[in-house]
Amino acid sequence: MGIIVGKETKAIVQGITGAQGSFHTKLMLEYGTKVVAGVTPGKGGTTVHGVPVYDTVEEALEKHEANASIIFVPAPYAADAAMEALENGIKTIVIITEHIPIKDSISVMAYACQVGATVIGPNTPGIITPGECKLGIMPAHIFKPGKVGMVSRSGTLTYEIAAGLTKKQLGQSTCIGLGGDPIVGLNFIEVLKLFEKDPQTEAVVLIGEIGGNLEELTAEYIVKEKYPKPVVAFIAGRSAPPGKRMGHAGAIIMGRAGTAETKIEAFKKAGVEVAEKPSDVAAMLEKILNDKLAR
Amino acid sequence: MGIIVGKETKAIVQGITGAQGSFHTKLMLEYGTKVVAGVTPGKGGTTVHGVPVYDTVEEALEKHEANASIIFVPAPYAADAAMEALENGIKTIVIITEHIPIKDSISVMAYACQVGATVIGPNTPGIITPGECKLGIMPAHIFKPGKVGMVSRSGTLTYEIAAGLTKKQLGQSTCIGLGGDPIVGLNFIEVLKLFEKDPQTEAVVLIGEIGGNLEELTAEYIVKEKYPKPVVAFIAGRSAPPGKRMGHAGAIIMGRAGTAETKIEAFKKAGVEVAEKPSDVAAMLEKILNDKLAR
Amino acid sequence: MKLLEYEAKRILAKYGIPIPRGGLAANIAEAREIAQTLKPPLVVKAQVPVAGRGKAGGILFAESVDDVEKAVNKLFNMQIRGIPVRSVWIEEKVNAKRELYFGMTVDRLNKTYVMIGSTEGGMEIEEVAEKAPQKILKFPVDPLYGFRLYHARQMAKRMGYSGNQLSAIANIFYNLYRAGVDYDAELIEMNPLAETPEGNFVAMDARIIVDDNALFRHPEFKERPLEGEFSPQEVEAAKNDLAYVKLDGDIGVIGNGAGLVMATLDAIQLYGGKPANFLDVGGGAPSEKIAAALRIVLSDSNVKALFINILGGITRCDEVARGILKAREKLGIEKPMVIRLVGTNEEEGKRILTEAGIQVLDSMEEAARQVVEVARRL
Amino acid sequence: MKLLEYEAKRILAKYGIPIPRGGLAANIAEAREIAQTLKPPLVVKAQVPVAGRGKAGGILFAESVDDVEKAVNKLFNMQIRGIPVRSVWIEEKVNAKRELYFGMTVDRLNKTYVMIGSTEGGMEIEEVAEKAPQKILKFPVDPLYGFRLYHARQMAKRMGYSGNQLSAIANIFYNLYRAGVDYDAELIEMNPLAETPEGNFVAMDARIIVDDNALFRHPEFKERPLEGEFSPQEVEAAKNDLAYVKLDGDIGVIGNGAGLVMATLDAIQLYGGKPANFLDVGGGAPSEKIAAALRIVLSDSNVKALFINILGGITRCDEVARGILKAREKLGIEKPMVIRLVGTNEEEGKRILTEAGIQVLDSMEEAARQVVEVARRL
Repeated sequence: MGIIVGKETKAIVQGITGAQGSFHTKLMLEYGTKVVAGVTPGKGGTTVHGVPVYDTVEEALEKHEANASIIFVPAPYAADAAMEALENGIKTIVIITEHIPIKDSISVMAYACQVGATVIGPNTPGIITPGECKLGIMPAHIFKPGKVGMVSRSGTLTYEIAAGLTKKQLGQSTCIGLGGDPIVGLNFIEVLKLFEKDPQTEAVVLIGEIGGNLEELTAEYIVKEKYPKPVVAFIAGRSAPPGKRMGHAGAIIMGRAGTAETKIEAFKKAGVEVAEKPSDVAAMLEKILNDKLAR
Repeated sequence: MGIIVGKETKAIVQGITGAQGSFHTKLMLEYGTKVVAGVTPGKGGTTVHGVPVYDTVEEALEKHEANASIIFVPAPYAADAAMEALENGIKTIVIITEHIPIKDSISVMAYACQVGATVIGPNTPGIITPGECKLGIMPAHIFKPGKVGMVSRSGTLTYEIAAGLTKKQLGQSTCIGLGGDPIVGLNFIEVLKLFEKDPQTEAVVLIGEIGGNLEELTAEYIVKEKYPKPVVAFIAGRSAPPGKRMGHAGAIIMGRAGTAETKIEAFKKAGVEVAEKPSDVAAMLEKILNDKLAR
Repeated sequence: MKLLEYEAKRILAKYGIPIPRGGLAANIAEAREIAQTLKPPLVVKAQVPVAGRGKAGGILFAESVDDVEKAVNKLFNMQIRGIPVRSVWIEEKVNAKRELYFGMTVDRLNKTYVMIGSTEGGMEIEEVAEKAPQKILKFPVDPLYGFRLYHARQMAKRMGYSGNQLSAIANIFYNLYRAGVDYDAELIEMNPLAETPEGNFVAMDARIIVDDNALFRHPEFKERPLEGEFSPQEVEAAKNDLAYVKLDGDIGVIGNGAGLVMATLDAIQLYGGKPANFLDVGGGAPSEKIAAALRIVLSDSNVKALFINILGGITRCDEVARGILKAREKLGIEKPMVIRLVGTNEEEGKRILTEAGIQVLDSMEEAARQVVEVARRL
Repeated sequence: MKLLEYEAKRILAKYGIPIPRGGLAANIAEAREIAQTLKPPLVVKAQVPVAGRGKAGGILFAESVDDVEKAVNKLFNMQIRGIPVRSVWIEEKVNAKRELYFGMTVDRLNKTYVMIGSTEGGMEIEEVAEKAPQKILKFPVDPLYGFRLYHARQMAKRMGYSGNQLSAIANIFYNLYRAGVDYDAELIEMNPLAETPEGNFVAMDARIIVDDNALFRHPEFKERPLEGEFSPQEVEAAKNDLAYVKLDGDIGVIGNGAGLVMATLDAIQLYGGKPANFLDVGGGAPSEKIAAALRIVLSDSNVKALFINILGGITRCDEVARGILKAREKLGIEKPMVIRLVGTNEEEGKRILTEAGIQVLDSMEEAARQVVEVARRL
């Protein structure tokens, strides 16, 4: 089980012949992900780690059945690659590429919405349902199957916290990196809805950061919908000075909303436990799940 | 009865304060068309022939109920006016304006298709359901209620033939000018489908012209669907020399397809009677309807 | 508006599409100068806005600068379909292993643009389209998201290209689309698009027709001279926003609406007459426009008689009547006129003309019969 | 990339938005020359890419050319938020009856652009947004069909305009959107947009931030000097495609991923330390980039100790390890380093560093604690 990807996922890799695409195709295959084909324009007819490569998505899908795509295409062409996958009927798209222009991402999300597809990213480590399917670039060994759902705006910070969970034998149902860009496909609220319906998921870890107000809106959602599963949050950027730009637009502080303080405050008000440092998450979760068991 | 417009039509006029918009608003009101409001940016608060004018469609619809719009806005702004009407939920749009760039019309038609609206035109005389509603610029006195549906790519030629019908006491259910541009909303086939379902319509007059291949495709449709109502066609441009441009892009002859000969041949093959001159249409139709009565 | 080959090629080059090295010359001196900078063999091409230029002898080959001079001399003394050659484009001859076709035009049925490709391009493309339509690849463009690079690759793939050629030709297709949309093209095409023995692609010939209705967005074409491309009457008509086409008969025709004017020509021909022109005054013409229409039609000396056929919708009959009187007064028209006038403000229009002693008919076919009769008697 | 006021204003003017008459001066002579062509009263504005320039004294008024000279002298001897003034924009003072706000930015929730307007613009717009949000009009843009003139009119209408003013201000809104989209703006705004006593509109101040990720589409900004806007370290970081922000502590920080680096800073602060910088090497950094990161962080003389926190996903630990060794060798680094390295190719990375005698930790928090301890002891 888990959400979005699992044993039934059959993926194509767009940009498979590039250094990152090829490297992570190997790792995904090793993990057991069903990678059925690759696409790189002009490289049709070759293979990468045994995976046949095609010039177009259309052609790949004529020869293979697939229901997901992971994109490693360079930023100027990545949005186009996503559109190609969407137009050809692929309903789950993971965009690893970073530095995609905002304008391009806006088009991709509008198209995805129109055709009813799920986009994860861009600028994301991807998604993993441990033991079933990894559609991403996360180091697999830090994850193990279990009952904690994870959703995060930050890549490496997710690994940090996932590693902590795994060390305490708290496995994960599915871990999703939403992506660090201002415009991304899936958001916290949509993922919370999916985790709610997933029987395997018993608790959720939510990793936010400064910038934007999606964490605040998520807190509102949790209150309003009386979200039934326990949520533990961590927010990065407590020490960030206001107005300074931290790495990408996703971290611009906009007015008073968007600071770590407003986000932490909003979650606490919503009854969500907020961890002070990454390693606290596992401990807090352990307690919550034990208490739940005791009840 | 009739199709698309009738007693229930409540229209706004976009571009109502211009010379054409104002003149034809008067004529439409005199005909009995329910014109509930006008829109001209910057002229909000005035009135034209007693019709209140607003700056935006949004505002007009806050104050009045309307389900149709007729557009007299100058060409560079006309597509935008159509989008405004569509976005505000109006489902029947008649675009009188001519000389709208093809690129703009393409956008309008895509949007209309997405929201499920009917666009008549651009570059059309509009639509009239005699005795009920005139949403257009046609001289009203040449039409009278009856059982002949008319659909045409040409404006004035429609009046010519309608006048001939009326003189012979053959009234019309609804007359539609599709518009003379390469890109128009409604096409022959869509109108034939509507006439098929309209109990008032007993026969159809179809007026085509050289250029494009919509007449040929319509003939195919008539054959394939065994179109149940009698159709009489007239095609303008028999005497046109090949390759010459006759007034607008709609009349460029493209290869062998698109000449008067190919269109006439296609219709004859489909069992459609084709008139040699405009005045023949009424005579042919009279005979068909009398034969039908006799049977 | 039909652009000339060199204009179309310069636009293509601006969008990164390879074109042969070349230059434009309006006289011998310029031609020699350009030829000196190029590597023979060369091609000298008459710049006229008509199709079938090659078959009409408008394209010549040259091995040297002197050859170029001879070719240019020949072309400058030539008319192609009645159009004098005023400039030539001189370019390096492309060695084509294969001649492809690629273009974009308007897809009426799907209400969008359509991309068209074929591996059997060249002068016979129309024949291919008719006899072997399966060799023509048509790709309608999504009106919301446009023609994207991957669509271009899909087409290239279906046309049999792969490897480095796939990306090269897909980029050309994609850039042609971009140029077409940016320039509001009704038609933009490369025919032939050459594939060289080395496997590269070069646009050997190019054609662009800009949507006349979108010219307001392209002020760069505003001052483009129409002379040479059109007859004096056509130029005058364009200036007055009238649609005029010269034909070879003797009955001048003025009407409102392309369909009605075409049906008017058909009727004249049906009764054995020969129309001298097509002239559509369009919708809602004011009296000045009617007067201009009369002036243009009468400036053709072949015209023996005039047929004015107006069925008023957005056009008002009273305006038309005033325009006729204005023109008659100013031009001192003596040639016989047959006038048919019905529709919006019909009574007022008829009153104006009748008071001025001009007879007005109600039936277009009766009027057509009369004008044919009048012209025959002259 | 933050554009300067004069750059933003010139873009606005190109899109037909009225701006005050003015010119750019880099020295007194230029300033006098420009001032002579303008009608006083004038405004002299320091061109620095920071907000709050007015409150910091960067905007001066002048009634004469001599006044302008004085103002320019003053500004050229001034630093605004640590940035020296290198050029000034001199313009005619606008008499504003009312100060509006209008801008466009990115709407994360709706995944599109959003247009923002307010009739209470000016320096206090942020306060208005917080205290009276109902006075701020937000209009999300349809991602497929864009922000159209009629949307601009709807906004203008809601902001209380009608008649001739409606069209005038709607055109400004619409053109601002067009400029924003064409220039890939993350933010484009006019604040204030002045309404004059005559009822006209003029953009008194303008700001544009271009999406850094879209700069490849805007080669005109490629050669734009970054000096003056950023510290030397920030300039160097930008050149190496690294995200660097200078802070005021003494522990140099390098990590991969903005979130992880932020959490690293948070952890250092939690244990009582003070980070000297934020430096994110991004995903998949090769060893050269790691070496560049070390060079940049160490060029800040405040740095006492270094904390490298890498959790490899797309980034490979072996590449990081090689980069560290490369930089150590080249720079002769002597300052203490605490390294935490786990994830993709972790074993290989650890082996490389261990063999070179560098200790590697597994826990980020343990590492943070150690580096704070180390820095405190120095």
